[in-house]
Amino acid sequence: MSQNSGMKTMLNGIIKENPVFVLLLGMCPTLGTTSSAVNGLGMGLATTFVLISANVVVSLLKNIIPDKVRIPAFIVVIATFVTLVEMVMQAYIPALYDSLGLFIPLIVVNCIVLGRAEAFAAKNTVGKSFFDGLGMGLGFTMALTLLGSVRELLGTGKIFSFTIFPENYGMLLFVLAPGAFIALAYLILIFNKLKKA
Amino acid sequence: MTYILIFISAVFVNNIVLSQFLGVCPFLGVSKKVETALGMAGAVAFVMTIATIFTFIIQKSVLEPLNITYLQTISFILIIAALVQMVEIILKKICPALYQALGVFLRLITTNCAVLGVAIMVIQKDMDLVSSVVFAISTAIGFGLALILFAGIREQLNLLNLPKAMKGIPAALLTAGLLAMAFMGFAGIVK
Amino acid sequence: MAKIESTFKNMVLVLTGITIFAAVALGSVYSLTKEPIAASKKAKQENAIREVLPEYDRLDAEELVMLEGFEEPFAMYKAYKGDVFVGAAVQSYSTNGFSGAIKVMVGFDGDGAIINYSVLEQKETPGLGTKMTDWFKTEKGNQDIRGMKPEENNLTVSKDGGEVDAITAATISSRAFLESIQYAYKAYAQNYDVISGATEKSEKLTANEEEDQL
Amino acid sequence: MLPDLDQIVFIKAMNVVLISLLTLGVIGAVAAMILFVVAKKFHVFEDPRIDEVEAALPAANCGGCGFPGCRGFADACVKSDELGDLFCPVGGNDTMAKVAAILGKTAVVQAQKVAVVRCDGTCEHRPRLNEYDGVKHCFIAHNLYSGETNCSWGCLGFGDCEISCEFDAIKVNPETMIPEVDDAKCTACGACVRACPKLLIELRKKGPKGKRIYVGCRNEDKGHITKKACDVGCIGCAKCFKVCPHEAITVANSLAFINDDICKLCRKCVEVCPTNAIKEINFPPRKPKVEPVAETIEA
Amino acid sequence: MEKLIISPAPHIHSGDSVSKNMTGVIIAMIPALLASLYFFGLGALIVTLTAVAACMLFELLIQKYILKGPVTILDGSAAVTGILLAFNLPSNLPIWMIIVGALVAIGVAKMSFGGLGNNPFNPALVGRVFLLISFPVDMTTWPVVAPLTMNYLDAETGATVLGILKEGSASLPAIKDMVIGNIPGSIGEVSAIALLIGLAYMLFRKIITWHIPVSILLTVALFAGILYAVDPETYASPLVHLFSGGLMLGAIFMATDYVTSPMTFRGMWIYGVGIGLLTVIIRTWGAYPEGVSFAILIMNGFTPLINFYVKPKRFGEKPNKA
Amino acid sequence: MKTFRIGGIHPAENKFSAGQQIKTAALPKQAVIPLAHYIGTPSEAVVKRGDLVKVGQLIGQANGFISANVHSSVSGKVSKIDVQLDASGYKRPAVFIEVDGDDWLETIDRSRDIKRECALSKEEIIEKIKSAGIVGLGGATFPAHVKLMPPPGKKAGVLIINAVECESYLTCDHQLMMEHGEEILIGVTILMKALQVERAIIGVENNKKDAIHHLKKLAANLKGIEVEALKVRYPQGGEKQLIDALIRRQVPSGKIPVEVGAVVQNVATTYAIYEAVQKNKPMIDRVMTITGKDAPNPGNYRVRLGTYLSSVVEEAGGVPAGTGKIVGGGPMMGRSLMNLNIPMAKGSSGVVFLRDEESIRKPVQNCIRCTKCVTVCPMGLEPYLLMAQSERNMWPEMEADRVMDCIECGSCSYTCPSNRPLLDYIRFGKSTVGGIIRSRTAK
Ligand SMILES: Cc1cc2nc3c(=O)[nH]c(=O)nc-3n(C[C@H](O)[C@H](O)[C@H](O)COP(=O)(O)O)c2cc1C
Ligand SMILES: Cc1cc2nc3c(=O)[nH]c(=O)nc-3n(C[C@H](O)[C@H](O)[C@H](O)COP(=O)(O)O)c2cc1C
Ligand SMILES: Cc1cc2nc3c(=O)[nH]c(=O)nc-3n(C[C@H](O)[C@H](O)[C@H](O)COP(=O)(O)O)c2cc1C
Ligand SMILES: Cc1cc2nc3c(=O)[nH]c(=O)nc-3n(C[C@H](O)[C@H](O)[C@H](O)CO)c2cc1C
Ligand code: SF4
Ligand code: SF4
Ligand code: SF4
Ligand code: SF4
Ligand code: FES
Repeated sequence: MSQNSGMKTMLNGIIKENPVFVLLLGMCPTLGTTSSAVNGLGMGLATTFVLISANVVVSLLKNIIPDKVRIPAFIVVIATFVTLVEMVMQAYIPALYDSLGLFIPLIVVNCIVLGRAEAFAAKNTVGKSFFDGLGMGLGFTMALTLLGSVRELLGTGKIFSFTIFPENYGMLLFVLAPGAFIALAYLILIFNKLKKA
Repeated sequence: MTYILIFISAVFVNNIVLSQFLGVCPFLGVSKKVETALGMAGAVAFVMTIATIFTFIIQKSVLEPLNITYLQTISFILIIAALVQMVEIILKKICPALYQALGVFLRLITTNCAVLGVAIMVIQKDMDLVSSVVFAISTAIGFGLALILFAGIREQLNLLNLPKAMKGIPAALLTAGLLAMAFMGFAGIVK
Repeated sequence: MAKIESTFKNMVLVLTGITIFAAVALGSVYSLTKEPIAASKKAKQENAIREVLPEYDRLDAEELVMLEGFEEPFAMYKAYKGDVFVGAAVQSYSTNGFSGAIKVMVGFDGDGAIINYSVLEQKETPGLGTKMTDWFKTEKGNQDIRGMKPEENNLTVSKDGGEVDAITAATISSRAFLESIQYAYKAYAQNYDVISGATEKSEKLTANEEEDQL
Repeated sequence: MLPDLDQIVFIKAMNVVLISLLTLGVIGAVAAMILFVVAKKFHVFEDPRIDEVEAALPAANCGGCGFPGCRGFADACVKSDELGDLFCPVGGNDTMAKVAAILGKTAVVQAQKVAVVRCDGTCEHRPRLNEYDGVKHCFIAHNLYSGETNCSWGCLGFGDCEISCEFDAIKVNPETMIPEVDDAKCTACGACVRACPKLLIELRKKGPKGKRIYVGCRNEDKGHITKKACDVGCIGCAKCFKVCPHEAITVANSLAFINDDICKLCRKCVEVCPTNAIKEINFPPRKPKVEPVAETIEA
Repeated sequence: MEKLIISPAPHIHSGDSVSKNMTGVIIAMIPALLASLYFFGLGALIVTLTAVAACMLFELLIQKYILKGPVTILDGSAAVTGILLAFNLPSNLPIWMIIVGALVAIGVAKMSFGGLGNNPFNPALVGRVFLLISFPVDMTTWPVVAPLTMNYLDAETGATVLGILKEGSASLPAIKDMVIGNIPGSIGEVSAIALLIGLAYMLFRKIITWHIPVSILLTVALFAGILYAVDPETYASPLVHLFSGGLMLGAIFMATDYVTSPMTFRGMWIYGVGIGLLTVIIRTWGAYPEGVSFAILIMNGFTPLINFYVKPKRFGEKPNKA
Repeated sequence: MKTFRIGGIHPAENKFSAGQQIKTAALPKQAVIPLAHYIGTPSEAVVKRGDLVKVGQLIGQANGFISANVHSSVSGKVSKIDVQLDASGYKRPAVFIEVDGDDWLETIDRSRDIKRECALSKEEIIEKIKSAGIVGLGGATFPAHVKLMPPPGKKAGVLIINAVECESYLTCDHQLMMEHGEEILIGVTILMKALQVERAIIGVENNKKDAIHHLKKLAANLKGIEVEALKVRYPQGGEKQLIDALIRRQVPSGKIPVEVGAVVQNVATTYAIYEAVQKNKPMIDRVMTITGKDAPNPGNYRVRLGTYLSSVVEEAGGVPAGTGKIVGGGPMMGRSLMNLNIPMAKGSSGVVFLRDEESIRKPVQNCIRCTKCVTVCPMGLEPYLLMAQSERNMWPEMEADRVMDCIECGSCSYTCPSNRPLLDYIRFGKSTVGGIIRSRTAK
């Protein structure tokens, strides 16, 4: 497989089929873990890891898995990687693990992971699947980090804890649940506009 | 009394969708019509309750005694997946119309974070079985309430001429945000 | 390679295979990360203790203190530099936070004054209640509680007639936080006779039964 | 439920991996068993070919085939013995060939069609005599009265056809107030045909290179009445009927109609029409035409 | 008569228009505005003018440059939103916050959905709640009453009636002061009597019907009354509930917003009872001392469902007398 | 004072022609008598080109159950049987007669004497009404005799005379009551006999106090006839509303008045029935109002059917300058006319001139959900919703929301502060849903 098509597959995930802005998958972590840019980034990376690994393994196994047990088999694979991430994170980056909380085990049910396994990895080669996972993961990470940054900035005047304007001017709502929905609504709107342009 | 508090908390104060951010995909996806929303709410309530009972039993009688709680995620998701498939098969037979309407989303209950989330939460919160069940049902009601309210609003929006760029998901998310904001009024009623 | 057919035998075989793979992977990683996880948990605890106490080089084993009317015990760690008692860290909690329990670690010196505190766990609203992590150690107005003695100072918010400025717009969290500090002191005072000025090592007052078992 | 102490000791001695394996295995097996039983008990047969056929369809869900959505059509294809007149206008013959292949049936090849608007009563040709001030919707105006002009048959120009077209193929020209069809986009789904309250739109054979000839008028009034209302209306003079060498033209109720199955596109009729009511599309421009000498109007 | 005009019946129109209704509401708010100018002085004026100007400006800009549709700022709905937003703010709120509130009200809550008539939630309340959650400190420090004062940002502050109820730190003012408006609070809410005059005017001009205000006030009185009867120590008297906080303002001007309230009288009752119950619940047990804004927003969320299920009494459904 | 229980509006009354004596319009030179009726099947011509006809002679035979006979309103020669543009610009069959003189059939009693006694049986009365081609003059031009033959199993209990005239501007029924009150009451007794009911109520809106007074006096010694003053409220003249107002019963959705034991006839119809039964006069003329804010001589005219509206209008002073719209009928329910070259038909109750500035609709705005349309709808519908559904072709939803109940009174469009064309869209939906229902029941 050429370098080029790997790149293309990857870019596809980042822009054309961005999981958050376009496919609207994995909304829960998108909203739930983006109260700050760091959290968004962390969640994005964790998901990227699972995406890549699951994609690779699924595409490796795609021919030996009978159709009828496809879904359970995929789920087991995904759950395994998620648990791996969970344990590793707990061991080596406990702070992030604490702040992402429940959302780490929930990567299992993140619609993108299963979705990509089903829609892409089960039909493509290992290499392509890797890049697809990477692209999707990066797209997801990008979206989460962006949303996290916006929310952090509007909410507290900081980005990655780096002060942009005084906290007094921060609009607390953006750190809270409603702000997540509202910020994402406008981000998607802008993304759509840009994509069209 | 505690059960009532659990109920109020799960339905209003810490609504699973509007403040916990779980189950957002079906919340956005199956909320175009009030009728399908009702069906989905029912399906989720059913799966969520049964799943919580099963996972709770597995956790307490297998994983914990054997000291293999690290298998929690994987075994829970297996149970949920099996349950959903069962509901799907049964629904297809009993109520094909609803099955058609819910379509892929029924399958997506498997990947509905809310179900797994509740199963894990009751373990994290150290609830007993009855509280867990009450919590699961309440959460499902909270999910249903948010979903149906939201479907109502979206159905109304569909009868209006929204700006082109807002149509669809942006308007839906914005509405969800405002609804979440309204629900913040319940803050503090139950800790 | 042709796709494997969906026969019953194949299905079972493949699923079993994948399960084996999963179990092996998980089991081994679990064994590998078991230690680090425990270590990081412990490190977290220790860091908190270190943060709230002056420099020490020896820590007594954890003491569990039951207070009347509380369901859970308070853990107390006594610290020594050489043989000199430098203070004790008490892990305390309050369930009256805005959205649930608050867990803190507080350090007291031999005179019963607060050395420092660290918030271990809280679920308060970001931007409001969460400010407690720094608020009460910031030197501004009457915010700083370090150096205060719960015995002498009225450790309640000014709104309730106390000496401490509540976090703006988060009186509830502030009350809960201060409450947890007071409990910590209670646990400390009940078990350690600071008031009498005994800075020497003292015997355990409440040897908790359960402790041995655990 | 809890295993007793000896066992715990025993199990603890076992490898973590083994326990994991057993647990997962048991959970999996139990789940599989229950599922198996349930699946047996509640089995519903659905012809898997419906899905296959549906996948081969264009998913436009336009209803052009006469069934509720693509799935409805797929269902009909699978259930019927012959494909016969089952036809997906959007996908065309290619799609039908695919469907036929899936089902092992034969598809009837149908000529490609395209929508034509049988009215050319532009503002220039057809003066407006009153002003419509209701909702600008052909159906609504049609229900109220005959229209802003004296021709009660012609196009109202409010674009119900345009709204109905899912393929963006038909658009009312704001200058002429008459809709125009984009050959390239039109799939002959027929939505506009159903939408037009004046029954002006017809699906006609697309013809070689899109060439086609048709009468651009539907006015069945007597010639003099038509003439008064519109410059380019068909007055039923039957000149085209007389000149057509292939007998493709019929005239009834003061209105000519060209049968596209017979028409050989010879363009003779176009030349003789005194009112230019016959339209020719996609022909190369002709040499300057001599104006017909006199106009005879048959009452 | 150039060409005769043809259109479907009816051929005559009542002459009622959006701007007539909105102007009516603005007139109805004048007593409350005058009262607030008296009690809070300059601050009330600055806040109100800023809010109105900002709302109208944002509406203009958005309609002109973003939606690129017709500009309808003169229909008065943006002005009503502006005044009502201001009525919900303390009279010493910094100007930039008012502008943020106006942007949220008009830009997010109204124009994002396509403008007048399309918004599912009450724009002024969205603006206010956004500010309340975002700037809890500024939004809960209330200047004390100082008739005709020229103080704006540096006004002396005090606690509202509901704040006192929640914190229990001082004694309640007399009911008479609450009715007249001699209490701290947001600009438009303090004078119950002025608001009631506005209600009377709107009812007289048939701008609104009585159903929503009456059902809300009645429910609050009843529910609070029951609580008070059960335990007068813990729970405030129904009179205090009725005349404190934004209840009157909400029930009269904000719950009655056409766009976000139900379409049938039966629906209006459900809506009003819902608002009444939620208000008392939030006031009594919630974190916020005041619950009207949230109660109205929550019931706004229920409005489409109410419209969906609660239909008007159809002709032919009334029982026929024998 | 009684009125109906749901909805309603009160537009400015503008009854400029009130109190104007009924003038008899000049005989036309040519009469174009439509064979089609607003409702039901067109009649079949029974004369041919060149035939000589007399006033009152049958020229069109009823064709089907809901259809009515058509009689010549003039005497002269049939010049052709052709199509004629009707008010909506579509061609309808009509008989063209060149008028010469005024030669009436001998059977018709042209004297002005009032004939009180009627010895005919129920069946004979109905037959007479039927052969006289009487149709409802209240608007729908529904054959009057059909209503007198309730479907099997249904029994009329009360006769309701619709003398409401709730449309603004129109005064023809009012004036008819003032000038022919006695004949109308005889008509009522005839109808009571035909229906075999003991009770009749004449509902009159309270803006016609003189008519109420007049009829009350005349009815004082007649048994079973009540005259009821009603609060002025549009659309009280809608028969369902009128029944509700008078006897507090609501005709269920999709049902006809006999369902609740009522039969409704308009006053002018009643007068025509008197003339048909007692004087043998078929339906050849009617009283209509010509009016408008700027109309030179607003008044009430007795006009022969088939007269071009243009000639009647000419007689009444012509079309005033600055007229933007000419309405045939009242301004709430009437049709706007493309021109006046249309013949007078049985259903033509008036011509109203609207000024330029009144004619054009104001720009449509978003629905602000003010509930006013819901509040005024006399059928308890939700016009704002029906319109939105109609715009989006949501037919099943519209049917569920009972669009078929709409009586097209226009109260909703009249009231809407956003100038929304509610009724335009509702009619669209109603006709589409009606079509769907018909094709469903046909299956
Ligand atoms: C969404 C929301 C979050 C809140 N979070 C907190 C919090 O974290 N801590 C807290 O003490 N109060 C919190 N509050 C409560 C209010 O701010 C409450 O009015 C305040 O605690 C009491 O008042 P004061 O400090 O302004 O006197 C919250 C309220 C809401 C609605
Ligand atoms: C909205 C509406 C208003 C009506 N107004 C009147 C009216 O004012 N006077 C009247 O006689 N009929 C009116 N009608 C017609 C009556 O419903 C009914 O057709 C008539 O009274 C029956 O009598 P007829 O058959 O003799 O005309 C109205 C109908 C509708 C739908
Ligand atoms: C199809 C149809 C059938 C009717 N059948 C009867 C009937 O059998 N008996 C009757 O009294 N009225 C019948 N009506 C008359 C209506 O109830 C009503 O009087 C008529 O449509 C005129 O009313 P309007 O002017 O209010 O529209 C029928 C009407 C229609 C349209
Ligand atoms: C009776 C009445 C009450 C209103 N109340 C509000 C209100 O509470 N908040 C608001 O933003 N606009 C209000 N408006 C104005 C208008 O309806 C509002 O801007 C729309 O919600 C915007 O679509 C009101 C208008 C009327 C006629
Ligand atoms: S123009 Fe008519 S036939 Fe052609 S695609 Fe459009 S709707 Fe279908
Ligand atoms: S062709 Fe028919 S549908 Fe299209 S604009 Fe003309 S009248 Fe309307
Ligand atoms: S026209 Fe129809 S919907 Fe409108 S008010 Fe009248 S009955 Fe109701
Ligand atoms: S009257 Fe007009 S603005 Fe009011 S609800 Fe009805 S359609 Fe909407
Ligand atoms: S990510 Fe939560 S439901 Fe999809």
